[in-house]
Amino acid sequence: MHKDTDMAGHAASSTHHVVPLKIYYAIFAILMTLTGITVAVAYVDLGPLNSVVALVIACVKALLVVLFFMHLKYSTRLIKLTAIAGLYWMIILLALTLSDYLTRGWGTFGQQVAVK
Amino acid sequence: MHNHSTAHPALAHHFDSLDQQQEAASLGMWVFLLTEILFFGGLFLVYTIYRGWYPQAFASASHHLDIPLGTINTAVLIGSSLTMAMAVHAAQLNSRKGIIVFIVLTMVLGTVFLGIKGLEYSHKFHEHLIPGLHFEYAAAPQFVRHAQIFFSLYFVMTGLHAAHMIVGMGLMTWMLIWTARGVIGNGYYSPVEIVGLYWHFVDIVWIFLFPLLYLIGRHA
Amino acid sequence: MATEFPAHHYLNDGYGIKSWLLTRDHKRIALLYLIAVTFFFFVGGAFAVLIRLDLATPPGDLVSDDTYNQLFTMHGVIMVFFFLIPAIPAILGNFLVPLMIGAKDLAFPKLNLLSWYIYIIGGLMGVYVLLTGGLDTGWTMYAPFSTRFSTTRVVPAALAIFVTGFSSILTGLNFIVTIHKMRAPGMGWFNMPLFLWSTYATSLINILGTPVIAITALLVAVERLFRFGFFDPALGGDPVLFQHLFWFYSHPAVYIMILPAMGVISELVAAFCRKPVFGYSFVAFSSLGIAVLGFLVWGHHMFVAGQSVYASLIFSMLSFLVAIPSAIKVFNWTATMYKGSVSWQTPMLYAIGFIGLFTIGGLTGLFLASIGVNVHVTDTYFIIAHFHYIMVGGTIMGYLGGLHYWWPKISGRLYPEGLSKLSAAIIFIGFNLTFFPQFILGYLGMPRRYHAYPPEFQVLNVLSSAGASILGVGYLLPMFYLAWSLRYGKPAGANPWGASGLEWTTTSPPPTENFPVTPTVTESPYHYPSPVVKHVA
Amino acid sequence: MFDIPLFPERASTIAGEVDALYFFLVGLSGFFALLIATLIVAFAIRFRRRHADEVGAQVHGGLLLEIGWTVIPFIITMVIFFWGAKVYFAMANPPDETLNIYVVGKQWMWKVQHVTGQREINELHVPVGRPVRLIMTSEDVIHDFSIPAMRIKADVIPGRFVQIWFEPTNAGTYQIFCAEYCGTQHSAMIGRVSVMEPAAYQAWLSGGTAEGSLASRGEKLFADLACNTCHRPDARGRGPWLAGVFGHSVQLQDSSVVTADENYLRESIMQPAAKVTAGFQPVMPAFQGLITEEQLLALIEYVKSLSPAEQPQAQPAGTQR
Repeated sequence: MHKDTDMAGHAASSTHHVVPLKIYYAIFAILMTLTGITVAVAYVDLGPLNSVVALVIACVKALLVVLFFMHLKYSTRLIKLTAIAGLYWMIILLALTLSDYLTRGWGTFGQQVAVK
Repeated sequence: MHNHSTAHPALAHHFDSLDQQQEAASLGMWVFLLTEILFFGGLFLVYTIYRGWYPQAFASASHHLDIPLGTINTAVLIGSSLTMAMAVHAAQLNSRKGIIVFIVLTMVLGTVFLGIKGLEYSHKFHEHLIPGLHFEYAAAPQFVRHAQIFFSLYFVMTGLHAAHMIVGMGLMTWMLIWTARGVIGNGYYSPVEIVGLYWHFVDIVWIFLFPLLYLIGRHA
Repeated sequence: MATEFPAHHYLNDGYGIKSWLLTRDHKRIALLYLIAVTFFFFVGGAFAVLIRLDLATPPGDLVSDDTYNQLFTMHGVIMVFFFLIPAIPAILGNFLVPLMIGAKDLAFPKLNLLSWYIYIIGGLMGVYVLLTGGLDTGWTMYAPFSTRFSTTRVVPAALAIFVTGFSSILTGLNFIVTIHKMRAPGMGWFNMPLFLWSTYATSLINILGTPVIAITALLVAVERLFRFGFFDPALGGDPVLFQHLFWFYSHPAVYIMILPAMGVISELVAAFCRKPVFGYSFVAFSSLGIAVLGFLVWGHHMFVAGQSVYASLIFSMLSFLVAIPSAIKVFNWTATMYKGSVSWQTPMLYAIGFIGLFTIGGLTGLFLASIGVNVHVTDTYFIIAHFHYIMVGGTIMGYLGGLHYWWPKISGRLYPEGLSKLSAAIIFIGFNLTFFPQFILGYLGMPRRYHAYPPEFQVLNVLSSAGASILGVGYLLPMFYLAWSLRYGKPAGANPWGASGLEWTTTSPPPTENFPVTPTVTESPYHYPSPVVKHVA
Repeated sequence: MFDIPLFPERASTIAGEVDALYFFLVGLSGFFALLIATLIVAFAIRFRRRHADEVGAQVHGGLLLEIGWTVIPFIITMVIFFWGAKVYFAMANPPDETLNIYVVGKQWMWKVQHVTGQREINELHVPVGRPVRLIMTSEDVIHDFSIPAMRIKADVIPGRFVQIWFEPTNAGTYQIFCAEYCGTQHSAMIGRVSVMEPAAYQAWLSGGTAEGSLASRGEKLFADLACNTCHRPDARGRGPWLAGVFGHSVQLQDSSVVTADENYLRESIMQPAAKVTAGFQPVMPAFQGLITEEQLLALIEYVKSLSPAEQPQAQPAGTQR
């Protein structure tokens, strides 16, 4: 008895989708493997890439949890949009604050003292 | 699936159908998680800034965290996410027994995680690594000040994470009671589903905390 | 001819104290908020009066400097967190969102009641702070003053803000889910009253911004209690980081305060011109635009705070962009009046006052977005004047306008028209007299939060103080005549204004379930002549 | 009594530029505020409701108008943005040659330290016509050094230096305010700038001080604190020799490069481990909490005074050795 123009429709509603247990087991196995990899890779010297690799692996793991354990893959557009909004605002918070921190060292305009 | 003309016992008076009610609950939890993302987002921002300012102190301080314990905890928490997903699965299939078994399993794993976390905290206490309180950092005295920032973040981030887990386990206890009483079942399972969403979110927070806190500069 | 009071309505559906304190009816919860928020409004207002009295003389003879610092701090904390942020959403929003979309209640009625209790707990913590030593950090609580130097009750105050934040988060969450999931048949997004668009946009800010202030307040409390280093430079922290986190919420919070008022004004202008709002979709999307852009501009509070000059430039440019959706709204309201049937009833007077004062507030925002001028006027009375034009000239005008407009719906009775017009006029005059001189003081350089000031600023300060006392009278009047009307006002009937909108199709006051049968919507919310009951008087 | 100031004095080169933009904004705001006010009042009268059942014209909108009042404000705001940015550019960029003066804020006073050795409290003497650069820090909380007549202002932050500059154009005295709330006596943290004609300023300078220049005080401190046992010109020093460091780039242990400005020198004294010069060990003790802000200023000024070609010697007036 309600209308929601921004929903894909009830057929895709998360409340009805039953994910086969096999998929859960597979995701669990991948998550454990990635945990192992992230620990192992920490001991390899990749220079500044260490942090990048650790974060990429963490993002992949988080994505797997969100898509499968949290059923986002099977959810409505509205819920997908909600999840993306969280990511987007988090990026705003980080990016605009970093726009201050990353440029503080630049000094004032053209004030950078001549190098050498 | 549901017959709209005979009201389901779990249907609240202001909803037209159980579908509408369950969708509202699920959307409500996602919106709440949106809030949680920004809540932890503030902490991750503070972390990012100071790690950028004091990379060596952070790497040095990170060496005082216990990787085996952290790794075990990561595995335990991911395992609890699996059992939580299976509890929701059981709920979808209207298996009360399944709900109870898997929620209890999830709570056991959650308790193991908190136990290990408590063990780590007590190690830090004995190693004088609590900032602001007899903090000692003889290994690399030049980092004593900035290592305290690391440990401040460590305790606040993991502490708030643990607090979320305790809340989650409280909610699960509630789910057990509701399931035992028969409130949940017969096609009504959105409380279990949204508690599951919350628990998985808490798991995701840890997935980021683990590498950011435990695994800095380990190759050095 | 005489309008009958309905036999059954939400107000007489149970009389005991329990029927109120345990109610899940959104309309009763709205009234619970009305009582609590009004209490805090007058507490905050009393502080404002004391501040202005003290500033009537250059040395500030009324109170000591410590007391003065506590007065402006508590004025700010109470007005921002306990009045402006909850006022329109929690009172009018709670009352109207289900009525306007044709629902029986909000999606989560128990959560709604919980929000009110959280608000009350936060408020009691605020009162506790007041009674046990106060707070002198300014509502901004800048570190390291708040985390180390202040000798007042910073930790309970920070926790009060932390707790109260969850009240607005949960209210916002409730509105978002309700608007998505509970609309009556036929009520598409573009059949929604504009008040709902602005409430939706406000709720977005609430759920996205409030958690950041919550964690920031928590970090302040932790740093102060345990000497954990986050913001204090003595511990290796950066006080500017606190400001980033603080303003990430607190700038959008300005839009939490003004957006609902803008929604109210859209309703008032339409109802009292009996005309659809000009450019409906532009007004609707400008609300969302403000909510989204509002998150990108917080750095304009920090142009002199030691932020990088490059970041300042970025924030300055983004700040100008927010001016555009605000301008769109003002122009569309004005255009709505063209060829309308403009009534001069009290709510419309507030709407006209709002448009004028908000225009000034918005235009002076351009001064602040522009870095070259901002450096000179920031931290002066120019800022004070600017944001009071938005908060008082905007939000409170919108709030009072909305309260008068929906009062017949809320109470079922009419308020005295003559007295209400008089108080609207007093408020308008008192407001301008209070705050316009402060623009001049600000450009002269008088810093904000000064207990004592150089004698050459006295004349302008006296004008401002005189205005404040007029404004105070203007705010007291409605409280009395609205209370009076509860008993003695004429029964209003379902639709005393001849307005359109679902809320006017049900009785005044509405029944507990809002509508006898779930309405089906077939028309835009601003269809005139109103398809519903005609004006009866 | 009727001598009410409505506009601030204008005493620096930048003040005119700020005021020009301000007047433009006042004009613009006046125009739009009057436009809106006139329209709403005129519509309210012209289209007032004449009988109870009257309704307005059912007009829904006009795309051209909407585009118009979206695009025109956008253009106007971008003009203001670029104008404001231009003024700010001038404000943030001190000229190459400036008279440098150190300012330390503390609850609730301004301590001014001239390079030539003079110290003042809540007073600042500067000459007309010479760009002045204030290098400022705070001992406790955040303060804000504001001179309305010069149209400049900056938060003074503990733990680092911030700078502002201005070039006074008129002799006279002007208000200094603390513009960032800093506690009990915030409103008492005020002072005066005395802008003096160059001759008068020279006379004031020669009033002199017994302690010698700031750099010479720094040199003495450099020896007292035994800095010179490690920071020495010969190869036996465990720390880098500091002559000519200031204003140049320094290579760090992690092979990044920083510019040795005042903030870098401050950090390297207070928290030496934060940025260690390549080729040296992090053996220097942290002086955080051991020296005052004023001693720190003296040390920095001494390091700045060391020019690369010369042997250690305090620059302008190295009298005490």
